Amino acid sequence: MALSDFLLMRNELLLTLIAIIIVVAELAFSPQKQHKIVSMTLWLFFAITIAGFIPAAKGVLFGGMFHNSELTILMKNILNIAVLIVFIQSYSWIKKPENNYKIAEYFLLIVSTLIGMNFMISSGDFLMFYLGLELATIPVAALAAYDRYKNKSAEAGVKLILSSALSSAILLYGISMIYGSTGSIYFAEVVPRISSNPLQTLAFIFFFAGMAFKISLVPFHLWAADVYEGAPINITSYLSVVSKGAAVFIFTIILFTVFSPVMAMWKDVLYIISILTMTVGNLFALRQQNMKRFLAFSSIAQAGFILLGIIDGSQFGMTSVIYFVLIYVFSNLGAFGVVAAISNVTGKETMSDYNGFYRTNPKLSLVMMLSLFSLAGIPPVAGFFGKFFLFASAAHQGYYWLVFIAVLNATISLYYYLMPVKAMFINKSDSPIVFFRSDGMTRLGLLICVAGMVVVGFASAIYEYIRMLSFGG
Amino acid sequence: MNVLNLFILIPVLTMISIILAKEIRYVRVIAAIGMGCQLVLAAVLIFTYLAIRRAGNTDEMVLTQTLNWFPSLNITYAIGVDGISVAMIGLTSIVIFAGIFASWEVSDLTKEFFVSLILLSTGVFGFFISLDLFTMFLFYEVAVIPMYLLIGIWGSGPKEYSAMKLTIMLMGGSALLLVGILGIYFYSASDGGPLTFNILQIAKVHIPLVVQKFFFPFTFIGFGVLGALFPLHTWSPDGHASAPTAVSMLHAGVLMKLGGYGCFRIAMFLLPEAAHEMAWIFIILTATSVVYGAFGAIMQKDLKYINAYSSVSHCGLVLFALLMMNKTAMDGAIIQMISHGIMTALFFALIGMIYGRTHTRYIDEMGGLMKIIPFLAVCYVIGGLASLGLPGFSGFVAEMTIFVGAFQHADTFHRIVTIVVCSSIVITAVYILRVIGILLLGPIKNNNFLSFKDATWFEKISTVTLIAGITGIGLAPLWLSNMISGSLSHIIERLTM
Amino acid sequence: MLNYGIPLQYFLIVATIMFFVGVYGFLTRKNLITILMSIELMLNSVNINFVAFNKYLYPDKLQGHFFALIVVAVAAAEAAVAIAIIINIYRRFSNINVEEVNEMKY
Amino acid sequence: MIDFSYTILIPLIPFFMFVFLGLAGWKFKPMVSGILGTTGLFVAALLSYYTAFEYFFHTEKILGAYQKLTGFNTVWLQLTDKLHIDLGVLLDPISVMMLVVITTVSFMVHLYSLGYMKGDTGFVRFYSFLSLFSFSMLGLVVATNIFQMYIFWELVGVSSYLLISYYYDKPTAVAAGKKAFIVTRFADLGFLIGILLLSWLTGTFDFKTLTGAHSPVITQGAGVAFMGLSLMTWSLILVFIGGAGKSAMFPLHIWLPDAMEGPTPVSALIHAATMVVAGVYMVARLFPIYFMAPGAGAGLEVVAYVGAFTSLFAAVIACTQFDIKRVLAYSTMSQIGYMMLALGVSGYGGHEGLGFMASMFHLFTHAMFKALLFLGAGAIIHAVHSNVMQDMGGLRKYLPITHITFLIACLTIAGVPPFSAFWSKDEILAAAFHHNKLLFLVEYIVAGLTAFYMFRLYFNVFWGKEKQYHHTPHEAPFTMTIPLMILAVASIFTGFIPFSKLVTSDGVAFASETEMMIAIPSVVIGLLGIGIAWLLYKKESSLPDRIAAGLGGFHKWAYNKFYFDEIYLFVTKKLIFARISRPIAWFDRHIVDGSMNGIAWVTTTTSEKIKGLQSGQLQQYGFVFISGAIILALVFGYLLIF
Amino acid sequence: MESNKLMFILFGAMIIVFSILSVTSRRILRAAVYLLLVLISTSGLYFMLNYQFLAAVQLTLYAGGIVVLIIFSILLTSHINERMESIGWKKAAFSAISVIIGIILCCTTILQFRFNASTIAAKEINMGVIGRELLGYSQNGYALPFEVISILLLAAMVAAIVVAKKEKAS
Repeated sequence: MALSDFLLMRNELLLTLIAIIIVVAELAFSPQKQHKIVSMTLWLFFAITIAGFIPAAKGVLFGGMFHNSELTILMKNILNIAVLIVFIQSYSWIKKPENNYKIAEYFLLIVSTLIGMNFMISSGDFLMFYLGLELATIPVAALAAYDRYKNKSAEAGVKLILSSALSSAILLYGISMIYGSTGSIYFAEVVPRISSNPLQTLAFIFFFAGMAFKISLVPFHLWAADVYEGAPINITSYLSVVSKGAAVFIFTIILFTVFSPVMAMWKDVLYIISILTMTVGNLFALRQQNMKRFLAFSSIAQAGFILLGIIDGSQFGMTSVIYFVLIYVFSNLGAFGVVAAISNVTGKETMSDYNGFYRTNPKLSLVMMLSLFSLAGIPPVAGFFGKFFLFASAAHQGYYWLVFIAVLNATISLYYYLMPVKAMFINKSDSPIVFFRSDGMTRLGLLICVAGMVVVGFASAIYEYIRMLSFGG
Repeated sequence: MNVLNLFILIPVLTMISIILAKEIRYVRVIAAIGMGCQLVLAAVLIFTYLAIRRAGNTDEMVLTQTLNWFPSLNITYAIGVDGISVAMIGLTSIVIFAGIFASWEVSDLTKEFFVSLILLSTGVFGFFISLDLFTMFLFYEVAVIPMYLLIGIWGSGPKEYSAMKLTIMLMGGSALLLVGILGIYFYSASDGGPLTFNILQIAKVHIPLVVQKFFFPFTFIGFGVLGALFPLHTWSPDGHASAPTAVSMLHAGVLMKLGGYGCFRIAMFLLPEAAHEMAWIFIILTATSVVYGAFGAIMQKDLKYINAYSSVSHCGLVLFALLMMNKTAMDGAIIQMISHGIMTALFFALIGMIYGRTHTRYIDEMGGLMKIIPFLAVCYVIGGLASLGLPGFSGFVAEMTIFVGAFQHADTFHRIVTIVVCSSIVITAVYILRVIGILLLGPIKNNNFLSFKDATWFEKISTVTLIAGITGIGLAPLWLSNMISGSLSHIIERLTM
Repeated sequence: MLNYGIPLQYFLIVATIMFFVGVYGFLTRKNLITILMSIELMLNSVNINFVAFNKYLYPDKLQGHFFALIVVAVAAAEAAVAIAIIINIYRRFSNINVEEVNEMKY
Repeated sequence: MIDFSYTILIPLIPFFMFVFLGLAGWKFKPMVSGILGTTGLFVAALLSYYTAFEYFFHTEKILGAYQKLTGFNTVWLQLTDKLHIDLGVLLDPISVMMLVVITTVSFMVHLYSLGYMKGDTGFVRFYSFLSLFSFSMLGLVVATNIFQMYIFWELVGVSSYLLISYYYDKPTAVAAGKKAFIVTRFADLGFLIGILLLSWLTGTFDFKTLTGAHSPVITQGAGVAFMGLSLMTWSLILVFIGGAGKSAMFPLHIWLPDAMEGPTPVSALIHAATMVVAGVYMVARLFPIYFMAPGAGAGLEVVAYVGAFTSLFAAVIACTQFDIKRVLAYSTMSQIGYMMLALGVSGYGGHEGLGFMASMFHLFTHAMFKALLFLGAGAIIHAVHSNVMQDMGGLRKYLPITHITFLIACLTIAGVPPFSAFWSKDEILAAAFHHNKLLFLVEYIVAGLTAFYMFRLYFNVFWGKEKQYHHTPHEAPFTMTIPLMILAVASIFTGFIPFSKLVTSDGVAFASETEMMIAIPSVVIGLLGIGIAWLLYKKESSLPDRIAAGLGGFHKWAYNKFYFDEIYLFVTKKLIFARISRPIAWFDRHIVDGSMNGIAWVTTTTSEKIKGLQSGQLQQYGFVFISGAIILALVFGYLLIF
Repeated sequence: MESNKLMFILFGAMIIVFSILSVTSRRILRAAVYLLLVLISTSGLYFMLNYQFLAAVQLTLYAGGIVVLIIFSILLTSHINERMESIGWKKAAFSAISVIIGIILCCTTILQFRFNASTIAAKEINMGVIGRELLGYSQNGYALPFEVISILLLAAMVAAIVVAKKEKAS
């Protein structure tokens, strides 16, 4: 292997490097100075995010186990940006004294899961895919249980690790059948041998169930709400954005490549699942009072919308999916960022606590409103564009009734996205959350989100760029 | 630069200036100046347009400009106007101008109020100048959503409920619309060309009838919800009742017109054959709307409800006339949109002003206002007379054009329905006179009312602007009618293809 | 020569039964640790699949073999984290009954 | 040819007066505004006289017929290629005659009101509305096309509304205005539909085209279409409904008596002399098509019978009323019934068009004497501050001028020669006699009734016992008495105008002579009516009451106007409001809106119901997960085959 | 041949029986022991298939490592003689139905599918081959997974620590 081969893996390698630096730093810094790791990691990660944009060659490594292309780089960059925002947003939270002794672990675990995701996205065979998936999941369970002294956090941890183990077992069973029926674990070799016989269908469904778990599609979503609610907010936002985003990426890629011979079948599967997901996600979101749980169900419903793009199975569909995920990163992180900011200062997470919030904290409220509008798909923020293209993708295949159901669901979703807006702007409160000044990092994080939400929509160049890189199944 | 861009640019700049304004009292001045510019600009546009037409330009759209936006999907920022959109822009600028003055005294969160209001108008302006389905849809949603906050924050009564209902129903409508738009887009290549969102290009394409029939209901009902199509009008009474003055004005005056405009500019123009085949269903619905809305208004006790039902009736007439699909009726429909827009804005402005004094909107609790606040009362009477279609006001022009046009239809069904619809002029008279009788005339019911002051200067500006609009069109309708019907010929041509 | 007189399907059926017995355990056991044990059963059964396929059908490569190997390692990692979390649960809830770990619902 | 384009000024002057007084009138002293308005009308009246003079005596006749001249015309609104609404001035004998009538009476009323309305708070408003009315009425009569007529038709309606509701703090006045507007509006609906039908059939609004004697359009829509009548006939009947509403024909008459709530000069101008005859004018305007359209004869029959019935009906009621303005109102209805009847029985061209001529003639004379009656009544009311006969008596001493002029008017209406109405009524009776004996009989009886109720009124007010007055009644100021005198003179002498030379159905003059066969009996029955009234009411006696009691139910019935108000009230309040409107309002709130809310309710309820799915139990999650996967595998592996 | 069959029947039966016992036994420690037996039987199968290395790994890592870990944690969290409460019949029934359907579904599907028995010569398996492949970086080399799993193990270690470790005095 030449040096240039390593350059193909630069993102993974750099992340590993960071992981090592963090480990070393933890050992090197005295307990009182552990918090320095925070800024250090931030800067390092910032550097990596920037480095991600350096053009890289296309290539295949390890006999096909590792693929690198502009598309995967794009996906990784999106994830990097998301993680960077998460890091920025968790700045003030992680610096709290009660977290002081586990700062390094926090970053290390997130970075290692990110490594997992990167490998997963770049994987060229089921083994790497599986490994990446596990690497992206197992440490997150620990992160969910990060607040060890909170029952809910512990509960979130156990629910996540056990359900993910179940799902990965099912997924593995599916993979084993695929291996058995095709004789290879390499994607490239599997493709020509895939057809829609019952065994492979069964294998696909089991595989799909495992993936659906990660993306939190109904009926494989039940863990999500509880875990999202119990985990510390920044972990929740990481889970709902980065984890889900990465899973969506690889899911799309695998469907479009490996399972392209049975596209007709998986389109039907997705048809049903997307309707279920949107509807159930929405119906549950309607009633939520806890903001995190609320956003959890909202992100379940969003996953249903994402399927509309995947179902297209063409270049257009993939473009829409990636574009939407990019927008979703900003929107969801914006919303979570505000929830986190409020929670960090006041510890309040219930919707009724937000009553009258605009009158005391107008800026945060506006960010929240924009984020929610973006999630709901209301112009002029980017969510509108994202949703529109997703709907267009499904329509592209002639699934007009699906689009119809989806837009009706979008309308329902608008209802609950307006609930926090109503709380903040319309409802009056005797004891509103008092004015507070969030720290610079929080504001920076939110600023990036807002900028992202505004720019990504109108800047069609981004869309066109993604389209150039996307491919159809 | 294309003058049309200014219609978006000015509101945006106004919004920015408002946000940057240091003191609250500057806010409304800035808003007034901005929207004043908009009004002047609209006048300029009308003259420009007429000059262009006089110069012999017979293009379907003039002042066009196209910028590629999402090239791979052929989404463009395409703008352009014909006589109809020019007229609608004129309407919008009048109403928003009056609206600013009608909300001069908003004291709670003033900045936010004006920003939302102007954002709404931006959406409306954008909608009317767009030639691209995508941007049109975008502006449409921009116009609808500030409504939620405007009603929710500054409204009265069960405002949260109404705001939510209105938003959800309108967004439900736009959900249908979205399906329609996507359908049109993906079949815009039926003749082998590229997929396109551009209305003018789609209009050249022949979309298969089966497809048209599938998407026409989506599109038409989608816009119809906003145009208060029976039975999807119920957001309107609640929404209007709870909305603050300027919002009711803009909503009933302008936003509901988006529905009518969209119905023919998109649903009927782009799907003409389906429009022909399916019109009868909607004709029955709209005719029901007209009569039903009017009857509904008779027994209401709340001023805003009366006006809301009256809007249902009048907007039903708009859609009804559009569905008649001949030049005269459609011409009437457009005039009716403008006429009703100004008229109902006037009503809502006055209701707001009266409410601001009496703090009630129940007509039973008021009486004899003519003696106390003669200026407003007279304006109300004028509005009422315009509403019941008195000659000399715009309502008459519109209604008569519609009736005559609709009656020219060769089909007996259409003529019979027209006669049914005509009966609304009597019912309208009943509820208008009932209100005037109870509210303004008769003895003074409540002695506390004696202390009221008549209209302030800004209220006068607001109402006089609107009345000028009503009577202007009412007395000299020919130029407007010609401007509109000139542009209609392209549409009629396609509809009768 | 290769089938040792036993059809491949037998292996697969044994593995499948084992897998679903594991599932049954996951669905019914109350103790979190026993649930974890059920998961181990499932993973183990998948390994039998991989190995059997490898041996019977594609003996020229060792893909299934290595897959199984990696799965074992992953299972170990998973078990480690899971047990850590379960112990944490024990500290918080003073028991590890899965039915009582339901503070969050609806 | 004489250029008549200046005639546009006749309606425009009042219009500018209206706008000017409406916007700026409150800046002057009230009297200044009043005088301004009056002056405007005076100028308009002079212009009208000039126009009449020029038209009747200086224009060229073609084949001896007065032509329809267009003084001014402009396209106001282009509707279709063929149909356009024009605004303009059409001059022909009837419109010119109407110009004279309207401006004259209007000027009189303006003048009269300077005194009558003096000191009223809404003085300026009153004058601006009067100007508005004059403008509208003038616009109506000079309409070049049926749509212009409709436009001004609506405008007179609204001016009438505004003036009836003039005392707007009086609930009865407000209600009366509303009633007047809505009833006429309802009738206008018929008019509008009639116009639509007519224009659809003929492709034109234009009167010249529509009523040209040999116009091809007349034969359009001849086929029997609906209920045995042709479409054309239906359209004409519908148009007539509009006219019937405005002219208070049975059964759309109910608004007129109530309209007396308005100031008396208004009653004189609008509800006696001008607006209420608009229906007659309209039928006259469309007379050729009524007469000539194939199968349209039925339309004229309707006109005739409605007219006849109304005249009898109203006359009977008038005999029982005590409010002097109401008596006059019913009298007006009765007289308009005459005019309608005359049109209904008329033929076309030359002597055949006697009814037409008579109708117009009577319209003219009626305008004069009825305006006089109302203004006289106004003077009486002005003096005693009451409308009711029982409060009056012996007023002849206090109000000499009023008394004399009122007496002249009463004699006129009673058809006593040589007062004007004798001539016109005589022509009508003659026309009816030649056409239909039954109708003639009815009208003959009505003539007697008319004389009776008018003199009942006269004797009750000016003779009989003096009542206790709050202050001594005094004669009205000269601004009021001058119009009375002028109109009295007009009432006496207008009968001598040779109408058959000027205003005829086809514009061609013909010779008409008084038919003694008819004239003498009609005078006799008139005198008989007067005589009975003299017997009954000259002195206060209980005789009338006894007669009333003798008539029993019938009197009560008539006294209560045959309960028509109650029927209308029932239809509107009980049927339309309670059975249609209220249910619709309810339906909208509860069913339509309810179903929208229902959708929301279903959504939230479903949301509540399925919350058990998310039970917080890890194993349930697992169960759903596994079952989901198995079901999907079953469905896609076996049930759906690809 | 016969011995092979016999061994398979033995191991297969052991696997099935012990797994069922393992998920039904109400004594938790016994359940762990049954699990251990299942794992050992599985390694027996591997031996039978000539995958000695894997079998060894299975024994050491799985049986030796994981089960011991589990037993430790059982000791930490439960009393040895504690009998678990019986499970509700509803839950058991539903789960059983679902599981049985799953088994039937999977088995029929597997039995339907025609696996093409390989005719290619089996690859010689010895430690050398395994070692080379494990560190190979071309096709069918597993260096990358091998490295990644080390990250995974590191992460899992840290994860376990972060959840379990006590707060330092601060």
